[in-house]
Amino acid sequence: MASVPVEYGLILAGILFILGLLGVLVRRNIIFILLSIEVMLNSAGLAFIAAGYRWGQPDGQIMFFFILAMAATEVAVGLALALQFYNKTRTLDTDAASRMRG
Amino acid sequence: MIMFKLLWLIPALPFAGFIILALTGSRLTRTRTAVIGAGSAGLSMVITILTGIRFIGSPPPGNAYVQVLWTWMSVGGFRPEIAFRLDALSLAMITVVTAVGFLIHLYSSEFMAGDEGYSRFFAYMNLFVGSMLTLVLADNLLLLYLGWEGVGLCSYLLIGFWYKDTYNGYAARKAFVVTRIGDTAMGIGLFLLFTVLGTLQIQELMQRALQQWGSGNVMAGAAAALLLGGALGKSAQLPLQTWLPDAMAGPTPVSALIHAATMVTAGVYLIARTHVLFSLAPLVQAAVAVIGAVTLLIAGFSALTQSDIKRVLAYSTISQIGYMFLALGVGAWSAAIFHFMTHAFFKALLFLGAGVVILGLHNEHNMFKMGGLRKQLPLTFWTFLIGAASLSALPLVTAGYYSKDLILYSAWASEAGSPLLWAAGLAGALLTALYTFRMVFLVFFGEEKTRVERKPGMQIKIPLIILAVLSIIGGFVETPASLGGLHIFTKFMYTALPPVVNLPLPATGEFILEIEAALAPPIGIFIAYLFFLYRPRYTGRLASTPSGSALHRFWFSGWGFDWIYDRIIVRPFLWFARIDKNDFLDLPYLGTIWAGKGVNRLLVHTQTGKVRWYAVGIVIGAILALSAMVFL
Amino acid sequence: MILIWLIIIPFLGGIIAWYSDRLNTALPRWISLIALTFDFALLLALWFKPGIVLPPAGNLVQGSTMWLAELDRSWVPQLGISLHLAMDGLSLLLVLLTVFLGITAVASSWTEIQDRVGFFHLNLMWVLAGIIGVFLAMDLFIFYFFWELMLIPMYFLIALWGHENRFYAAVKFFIFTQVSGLLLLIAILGLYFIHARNTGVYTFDYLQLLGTYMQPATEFWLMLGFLIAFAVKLPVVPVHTWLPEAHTEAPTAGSVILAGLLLKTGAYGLLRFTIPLFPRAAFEFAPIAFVLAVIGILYGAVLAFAQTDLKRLVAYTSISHMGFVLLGIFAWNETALQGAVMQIICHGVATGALFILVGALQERIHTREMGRMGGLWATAPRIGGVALFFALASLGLPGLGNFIGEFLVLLGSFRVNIAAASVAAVGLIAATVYALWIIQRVFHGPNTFNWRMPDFRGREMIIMAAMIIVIVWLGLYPQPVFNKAGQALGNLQRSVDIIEIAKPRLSRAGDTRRGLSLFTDEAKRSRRIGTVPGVPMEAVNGR
Amino acid sequence: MGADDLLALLPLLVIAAASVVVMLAVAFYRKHMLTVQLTLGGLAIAFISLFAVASVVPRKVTPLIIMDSYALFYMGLIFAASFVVTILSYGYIEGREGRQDEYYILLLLATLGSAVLVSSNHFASFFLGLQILSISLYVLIAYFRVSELGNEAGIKYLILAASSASFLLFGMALVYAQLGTMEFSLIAQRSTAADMRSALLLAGLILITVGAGFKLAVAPFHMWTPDVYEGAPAPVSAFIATVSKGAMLALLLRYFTLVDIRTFGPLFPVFTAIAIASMFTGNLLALFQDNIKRILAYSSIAHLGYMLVAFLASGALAVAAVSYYLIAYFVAILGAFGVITLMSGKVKDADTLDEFRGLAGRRPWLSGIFTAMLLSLAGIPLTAGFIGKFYIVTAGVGSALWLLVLVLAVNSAISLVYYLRIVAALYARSLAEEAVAAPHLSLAGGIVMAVLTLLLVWLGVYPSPFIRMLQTTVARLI
Repeated sequence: MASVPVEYGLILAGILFILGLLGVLVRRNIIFILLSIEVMLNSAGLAFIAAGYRWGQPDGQIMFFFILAMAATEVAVGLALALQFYNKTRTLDTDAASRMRG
Repeated sequence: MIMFKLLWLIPALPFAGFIILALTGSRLTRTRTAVIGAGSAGLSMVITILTGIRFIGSPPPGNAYVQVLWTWMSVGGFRPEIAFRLDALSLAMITVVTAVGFLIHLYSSEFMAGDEGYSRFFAYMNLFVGSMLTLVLADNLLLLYLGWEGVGLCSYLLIGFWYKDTYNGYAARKAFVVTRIGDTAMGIGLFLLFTVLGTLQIQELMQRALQQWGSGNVMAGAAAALLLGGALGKSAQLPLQTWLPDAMAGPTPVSALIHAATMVTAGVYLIARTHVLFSLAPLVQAAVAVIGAVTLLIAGFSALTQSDIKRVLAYSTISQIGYMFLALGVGAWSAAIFHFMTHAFFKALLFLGAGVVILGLHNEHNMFKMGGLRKQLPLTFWTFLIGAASLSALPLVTAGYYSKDLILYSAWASEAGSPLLWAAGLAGALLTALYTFRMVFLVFFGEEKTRVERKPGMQIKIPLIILAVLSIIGGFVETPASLGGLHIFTKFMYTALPPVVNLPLPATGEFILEIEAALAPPIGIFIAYLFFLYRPRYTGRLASTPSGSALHRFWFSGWGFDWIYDRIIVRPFLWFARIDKNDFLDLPYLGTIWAGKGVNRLLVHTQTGKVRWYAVGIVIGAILALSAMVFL
Repeated sequence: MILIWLIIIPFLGGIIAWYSDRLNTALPRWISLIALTFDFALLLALWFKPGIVLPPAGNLVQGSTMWLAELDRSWVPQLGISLHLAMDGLSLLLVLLTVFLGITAVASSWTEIQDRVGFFHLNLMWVLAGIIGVFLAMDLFIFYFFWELMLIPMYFLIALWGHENRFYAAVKFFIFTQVSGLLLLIAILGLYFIHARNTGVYTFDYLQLLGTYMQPATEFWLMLGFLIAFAVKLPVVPVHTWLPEAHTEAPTAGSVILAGLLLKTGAYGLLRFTIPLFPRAAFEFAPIAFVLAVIGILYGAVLAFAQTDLKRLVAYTSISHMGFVLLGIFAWNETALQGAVMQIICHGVATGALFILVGALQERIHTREMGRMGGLWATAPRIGGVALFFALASLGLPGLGNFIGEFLVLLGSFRVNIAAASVAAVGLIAATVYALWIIQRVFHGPNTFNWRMPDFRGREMIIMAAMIIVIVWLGLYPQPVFNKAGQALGNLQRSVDIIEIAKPRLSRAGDTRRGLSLFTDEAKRSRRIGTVPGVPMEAVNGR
Repeated sequence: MGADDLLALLPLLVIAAASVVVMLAVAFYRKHMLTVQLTLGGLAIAFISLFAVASVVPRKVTPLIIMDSYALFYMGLIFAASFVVTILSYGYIEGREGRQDEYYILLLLATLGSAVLVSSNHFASFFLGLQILSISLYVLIAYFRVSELGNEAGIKYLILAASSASFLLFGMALVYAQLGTMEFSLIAQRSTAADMRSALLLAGLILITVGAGFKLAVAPFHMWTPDVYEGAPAPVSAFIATVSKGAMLALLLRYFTLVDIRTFGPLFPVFTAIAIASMFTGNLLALFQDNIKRILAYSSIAHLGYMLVAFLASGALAVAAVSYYLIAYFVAILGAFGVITLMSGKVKDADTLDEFRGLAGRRPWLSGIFTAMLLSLAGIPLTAGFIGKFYIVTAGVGSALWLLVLVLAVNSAISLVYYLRIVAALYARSLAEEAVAAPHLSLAGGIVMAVLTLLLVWLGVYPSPFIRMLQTTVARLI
């Protein structure tokens, strides 16, 4: 198997991270924001795997498992809150969630 | 010595009177108030006279007696004492102060009878007498300074005695502030003297000055100049004379006691006391003479144009003190004190007489509304006339003649004298006679214009008579060579003050000078008769010409000094006070507050409540931190 | 132990007063009065304790012989903090002043404060406790502790019982003092670490920190930290602007304590800490201090005259008077120092009295605006007379205590800086202007508004009489005070002399040029000596 | 993994077990009082177990966890704070509609997460602890469905916390990629040896800083704080302000005592900038705020800035200073939120300034306590905050961080404006007497507040024992 340089993996992860981040910044719909966060988390996971691959350790992959689990709980809670939010405001626009300010 | 041991009682008695009156307030009856007020001054006078007799009878060793009461303080080598010194100079002063003071107290007990502030008046008067005596008796300059400020305070309190009138308050403050300018100079003088010579005890100071400083020494000059500053303020000499005419706002007895007889001459006393310093600083001493000469002329001209009888007397006082300064300036210390004494008698007399007139005419001060009063107030007229004659230095019969003649003679003959000074003095003598008799003619001669409502009683008459007598005989203790050559007063003074150093002058020269000095007053009186009694219209016509009226206004306003001071000192001060009322040094702090508020408003705008914006914040932070990595 | 009791008595008194409020509103006043009287008695006992004989010149008095009373307990040994309280003549005088003015403050609020009486007295007593602590602390941490401690109750006094603009004034006061206080803390810590680096001993103890050697630049910055803190309190122009607000808005008792005591803590700090701890830097700074002092004297006086609010006017006079104190302290010779102490005491009493007067007037006619007054003498001659007396004290009339203070300050500083002393003397004229203006505007002139009001009666006359007696006593026979302060001041001067800075200064009176060259020589010499440069061993190991 | 290892893990195990026990109890017998008692019991046992553990420390349990006196100290602090929060929550929740007992499970889990954080020695445990804490908090913030603000706050916190967690993770990945280890001690060793200017390493560290900065709510990662504090139930706000921040700070402190922050090129200036920005932002934002919860949020931003000053000073003195400050801060913030909790009704928290105006007249004791807490936050003598501030400045001056110390001084003064504003409002005359009939004060709540106040004064008047304790525990880290 031809070895892929670690940097490539990291750069890919970086690009994914920035894409996810842009999603968080640009989208207003909560669901999409949650999705974008998933992308960011997974990009971090990818970076871990790339790094683990560089050192030939399983640690990176283990971290990825942690990240997966964490992302799942986060989405679970996040969707519940989004639902509640929708019930109250009849919208999923996060900008509507700005009653507290100043 | 037992008599001397009572020395402290002389100032203490009036102080005690003050304290009693201040504490009891208006609860005492008027009679009791008067008894305490005048009584304490009278008792003080009695002790003074007894002490004086004893002093002349058997002088203490060194011709001086010092009584130390307690050590005021002792700090870093500075060790002033509360101590009184009795010598010829102070004895002469306290005699005049207590005697005139008592007479005026007596006069006031009737004069002020209708006033609601009766006890307050006597309290202040007693405080004044006490302070004045402290000033005169003080053995060191700090205690002298205490008395000095004390009399200034009383002057303030009494000028503004009728406090409900705002103008009186203004006049009082003006007096205090202007004199305090001089006092501050004097204070700095004290710092200088102590710093360089290490003591403020007067005799020791003089000795050390003699030892450490030669004639013309800069330090001596500075010290003398600074003390002179104090004297100028207190004695209303150029350029600090402006307060005295306004000080006439006070009750007339106050003008008589404080602003004629005693306090205003404190400057003369101070210079005489510290004459050693002035001798060491010929330049400053010359300045004293010149200031005296100029002042006596300027004030004389101003007196000529006044319509308020008390202001005439006030300018006259300035002018007469000018004579005393002239005397001091030429080194005729005793002559100055001699003139102080006679001046105290006749000027107090004139003021008291004027007071009777004013009281009789319902507080009328304008001489042009008076006239022909000699029939209605005969005693007042005659005593006033005596006083006027004495002030004009009418030859031979008046005290004023002898003292003024001595000054004029010294101005010519003294080492430090000069014909110019003499000429100024002579011109002043003529002027004095002119304005004095202008006043006499306007008030007591001519047609009767008003009725006198209130005639003086005994308490007023007695002081008038006594002072009239003193105004005549007071001069016979010192006569020129051609008139018997009595030198009782100066000889006595020589135990405390050095004699004047005269250039050798032929006896005929002295005689010629005397003739000239004797001629000036009658000429002045004649001119006054001409212009104000015989042909008053001349004056009116003269005053209505453009230059005449301008000159009249110029003299009337006291040579424009008030105007200048108002422009260069008072107004800038008020202007600054007005614009800076809210303290512009606070602006930077207010600016900080505004900046804080501004930043707060800005930051509050960042808290939009929108989650995406918050995320932007995090990203910006991350970018900044990462770029720091690149750049650092 | 007596020292800690001096602090604890008002502290506890305050708490009890707070509680007693529920039973009866007069009770807090009596409790405060009793507590303070008790303190006063303790102080009198200390006053009559025999004095200390100074050892021959050049020697620093060491250890317990230096103090009238001392307490030294370890507090936070880990950081070198100890509860070190000590009293010498200077502290005694200032604590006496504190308690005296405290009593007058309680008495003067007797009828003025009707609202939350207990809490008022709690704050009042705690301020006093804090101030006493400041005057007694000999450990820099403890000093800072009390320094900050007195602020909060003062804040409450202003913010809760003050006048119209009270919150602004209170916060402004607090912020000024807090910022400067933190600078002080920073400087204290700087000194602490430098001392530790020099000797390996971590301590905040004043006596051990005395004579700490440091680089001139360092010394200057640390001195500045101390100076600014005290300058704000004093206050020195241009950091004075908190004062008019605070004084004007505070209730009478608050103004009395502010003007009479809080400002004095600044002066005390300069005297006790700034100059002895950093003599070289302080003397280098002296010319600037003189300029600031003179500006303060004149500027304060002019602005006092400019005011129309009577209380604000009196407040500005404090700035002017404190200028003399600054001048005296930096002149640093016995005459000037004694003058400064005298000025501190007399200004405290006289200005306190003026504030009580203003408070009494406000209670009667509900205004402080001078434009609304006039001719009050006729209706209240006693108030007028007393006001006149204190106005005269304020303008420095000889025979009254303030004159002694100002005269000695000027006399002493004249030796050091002729120009400064001379210009400062002009302040006396300006003082005349504003003092007489008060009398004119309030008591003289026509009674345009037809005020009718009750004159001073029993309680008020007693307070005033006591204050008048003190001022006259100090004006005519101030020696007892000089004797008390002399020993302490002498010691302070010696602690500076030992660093051999002041010696050439004293021997050549009038020479103001002593300066850089001297310092550098000294520094070189110290370095040669070795281990703890600039510090004689007994000063380090003394205690 | 031997018995000693298990013993060393005892506190964590106890908390974990407690959460399970509470869950089971809630499942079988739902009674509020019992739930609370079990929670408190769990926390108390965990706290006591710290003393048992003290005999086996320091000990590394797996590469993930290190139990040393430092960790124990902070766990103690966290457990004590959670204990207080639990008691406050009881009064707050009691009487509310619906089933509320699950709240305590989440609280225990959040505590567990924090405890893991302070004992973490590895990115994995760091991450796990953080997420246990965060996810529990998402729910806790939005726990009471009657509160509309709660939901909003929960969403905001979730989105931002998850985003910042990804920053953190990405940063960890980069560091790992560079150094090949995720263990702190090894990172410290290798990073001193490895190229310190490596872009990968530094970028990783900075991204980690971003993630941590979010949790600490330092500028410019602070913007969520006021909204979340305001929306969350008062006890939860207290928990976020204290436990969550404290745990993260403890972790940072641990890491940066291993490596000298000054050697990492830009890291020191970055932290300096963060500290200064936090102080100014927090204080200036709070100036004219009328909502007390928001004021406390802003003030907590500033306080973190203060602590960063000492943090940057580094050294034994600095660690002790931060720790002391943290204790003082915990006490004061818990006390302040405690007062808000006690004042709050069942629908809306009492958090506007108007609700507190004139409180001194109605509830003298409560307002006295609140005053003490606020003054402590302002750093006034006789309170813990004074010694804390003094300690911090000492650390700063000791390391010659003049700029930071001066900024601290200025900010300390600015902060007075809003603290005193609240205090003045407390003692002002009431606007109207009818204003809010104050709710009944529960006994437990009262006792807790009294204890906190006493502690506050004790810390302020006689700090010596605490300082000694810090020197024997925390400072051993060095």
